[in-house]
Amino acid sequence: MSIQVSLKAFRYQAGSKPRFERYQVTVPDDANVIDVIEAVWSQHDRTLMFRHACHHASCGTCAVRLNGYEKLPCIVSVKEALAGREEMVIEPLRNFPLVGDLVVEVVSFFQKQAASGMVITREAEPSLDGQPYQRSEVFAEDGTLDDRPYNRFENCIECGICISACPTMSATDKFFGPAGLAAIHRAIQKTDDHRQKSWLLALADGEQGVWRCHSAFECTEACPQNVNPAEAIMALRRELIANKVKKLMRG
Amino acid sequence: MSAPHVIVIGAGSTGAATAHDLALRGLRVTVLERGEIANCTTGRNHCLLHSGGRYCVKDQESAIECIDENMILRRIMPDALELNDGLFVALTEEDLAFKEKFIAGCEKCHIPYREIPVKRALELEPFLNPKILAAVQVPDGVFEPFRFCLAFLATARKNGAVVRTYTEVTELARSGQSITGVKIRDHRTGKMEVIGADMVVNATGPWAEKIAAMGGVDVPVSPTAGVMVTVNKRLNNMVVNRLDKPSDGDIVVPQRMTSIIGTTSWIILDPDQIEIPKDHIERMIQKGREMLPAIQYAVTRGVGAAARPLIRKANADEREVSRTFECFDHKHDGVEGFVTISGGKTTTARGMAEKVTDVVCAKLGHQAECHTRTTPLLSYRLFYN
Amino acid sequence: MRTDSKPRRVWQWGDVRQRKVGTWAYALNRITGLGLVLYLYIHLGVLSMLVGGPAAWDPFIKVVRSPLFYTLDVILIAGWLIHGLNGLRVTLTGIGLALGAQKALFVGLMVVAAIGLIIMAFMVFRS
Amino acid sequence: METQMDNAAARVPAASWAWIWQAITGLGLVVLLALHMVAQHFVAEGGIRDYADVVAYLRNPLIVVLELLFLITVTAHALLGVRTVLFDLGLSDSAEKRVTQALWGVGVLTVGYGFWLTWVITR
Repeated sequence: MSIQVSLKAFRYQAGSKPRFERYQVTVPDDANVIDVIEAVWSQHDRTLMFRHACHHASCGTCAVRLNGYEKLPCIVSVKEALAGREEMVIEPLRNFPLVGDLVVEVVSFFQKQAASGMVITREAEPSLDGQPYQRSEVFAEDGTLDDRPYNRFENCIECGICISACPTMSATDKFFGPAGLAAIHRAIQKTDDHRQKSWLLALADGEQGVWRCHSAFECTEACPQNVNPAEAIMALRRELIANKVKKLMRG
Repeated sequence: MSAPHVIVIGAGSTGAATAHDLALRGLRVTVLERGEIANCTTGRNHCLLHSGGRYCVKDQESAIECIDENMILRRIMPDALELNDGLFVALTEEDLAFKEKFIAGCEKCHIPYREIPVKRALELEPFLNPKILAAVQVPDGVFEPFRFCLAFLATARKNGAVVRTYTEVTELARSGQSITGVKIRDHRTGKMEVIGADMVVNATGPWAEKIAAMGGVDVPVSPTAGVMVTVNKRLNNMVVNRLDKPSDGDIVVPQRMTSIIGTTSWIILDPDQIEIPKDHIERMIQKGREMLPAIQYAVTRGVGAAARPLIRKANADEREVSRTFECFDHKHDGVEGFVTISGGKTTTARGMAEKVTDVVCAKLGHQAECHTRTTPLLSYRLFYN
Repeated sequence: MRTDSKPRRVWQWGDVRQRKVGTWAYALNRITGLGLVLYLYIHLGVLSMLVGGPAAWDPFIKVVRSPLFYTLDVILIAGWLIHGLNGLRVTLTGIGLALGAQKALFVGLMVVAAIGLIIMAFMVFRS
Repeated sequence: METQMDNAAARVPAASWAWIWQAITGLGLVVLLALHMVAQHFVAEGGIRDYADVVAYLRNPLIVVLELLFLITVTAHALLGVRTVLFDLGLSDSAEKRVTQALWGVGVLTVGYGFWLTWVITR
């Protein structure tokens, strides 16, 4: 069954004024919001710029503000988006330079992510179900058997939602931001190298580090992947303060 | 004299890998993509790094391509893969009968395999249907399609390639019987431009026919859609495949915190207009549950469908069509300066790039060898710098 | 490409529309904090009248003892309570305590602030 | 790799002291502000009403110490807060340095003014 959906989308093209445009599109009744955006593109305007790739919350490209709040439209149903309202409102993320329409420039985000050196894959950990991932015997390159733990991609999909939700990021770019600091925290957890660890801690303690966070917790609230960046920031602070106290005690 | 300029249309896996190979061989490269990188066919694929197991019985050419490229990708992008292998599981007596053929196929296509006892398989995969009759392990893997493309493009850019997203090709510029460049619309500014090129590579997957038509030629590519249903729990460590010939809902790919069930297959007319049939979603969940019954307790997180490019062969059912790729030099259609690469899979993107780049270099008289088999790619993050 | 102007970006600190409770806390802390700094310097400035001795100070005190200034006192106390109690939340969570309960903590502390304010206001106007 | 790490670590100064002092002075203020209010209303019986009351109040050396400690703490807390707000505007490195220096100046002047005022009144 198909339904008619009304939406108001933010439009902007370099050299002209930003504006809102209203659309009516037809989508299946079980569609998600990304399907609505795509329908605007295919049914009304092929010049609409929006980001999307995987449609299952893994690529992290499609993040927008839906009815004001940061969401991944690929995992929000039309029904949810229209709960208690006549039309949905779709805007680009905050705190990023605007390229056009719903597309923002995410270069600064990836640079901050790269600062931690955290790679995208993580060693296996207990899954969400509490079932442990078990060690398996897998094939080595030469075809012989090789003992190796399972691995998987990090939970953070680098969608930029936390940056958009963070009030501190609204006025300053000199801050690693929630995802950047969560990545530093993950990188510290992953490494056994003492020097690497203290280097990462110094990074977190630096002028772009954890002390620029003022406890709004919007990142954790908005994160679609339960990364909980705020907790990572506070864990880093606790460790930094504990280290300082220890140093003081030792004189 | 500066190196010849090659335009690559499309920034899916084929376009990205092609840009990398061309740039590595010293050509000047411009990639044009009308939307986001990997926004359709590649982005919404199954994220499966094929071992070739799926094709080793019916489509051995594809199977060999897959296992070769699988082993290469492990070397050149090791940080961007979940390498947990795959299981082919038999649920019925029929499946069990297929096992012999499967193992013979693996041998033939030199795919490493190992039959593991059912008890062991259930230990490795606690959510697997306890009624399975057999399990064979093969080196399947999982990638992240968007970042897969970024890694190729990041490396291409380091080697001088220019990547322009939100830039749509509206026409091919021609002079006599030669394509001399493209006319584009830059959606960022709304401005039209003409970009000249010594060669234009059409790497638009299921849109290959549309772009080829701009050059007045035809390529036999059928857009074929497939549905993926993603559930909100990761129910398997390894890729779980049905030990049978390819069919609907024969695979559950784990990725990050989720499991992705796929897929169906139907031919569509316009890759820009895909309507997902509701019964396909239900069928995915139902078929997935046969292998992993716990799927019934998981919540659907996202449903996606995208068109895949299948090379048309006369009188073949779409499931029977080879998943291999083909490179079309349009000089055979009387048009110079224009090449199409289509078909294939993301797993074989590097191989496709090698083939089309060989063709391009030969046509341009540019002497350079392919080094993409052994050149490690940059981190995908470095695409943004 | 388009970047918001600095004043617009700064305005977003205080723009609590389409934000959750955390930004309310964030904005309140900023506004009360800056208000209290302003008050501190006004207060210190006013105290300079003490240099003029009783002739300067005593008439001023008479002016201050009026309902208008009592109302200003109550606003000041509201600022203290909100800033101080929210500061407690920031400090606790900032060292990793009560992370899961930060929202409840904020709401709870603001209730305490409201009760405290009623009591203090009563005391101010009675004196 | 190692030298790069060393350099980066050397380049980033620990920014934690500002936050830690902000927290310490903040907690200090909870106590001192309460004492400030209590002292003014209860130590000076019936509250400080006129100039004579002020002079009498400040004749107690404990009160003077308390009030000056309060002044130092509140100034530090206030200016650290202003510094944080200004830094969040995204200043350049050199501007951040200038802001810190300027606020140190303001702080010293403020506290100095407090000491001077106390001295004038109690002399």
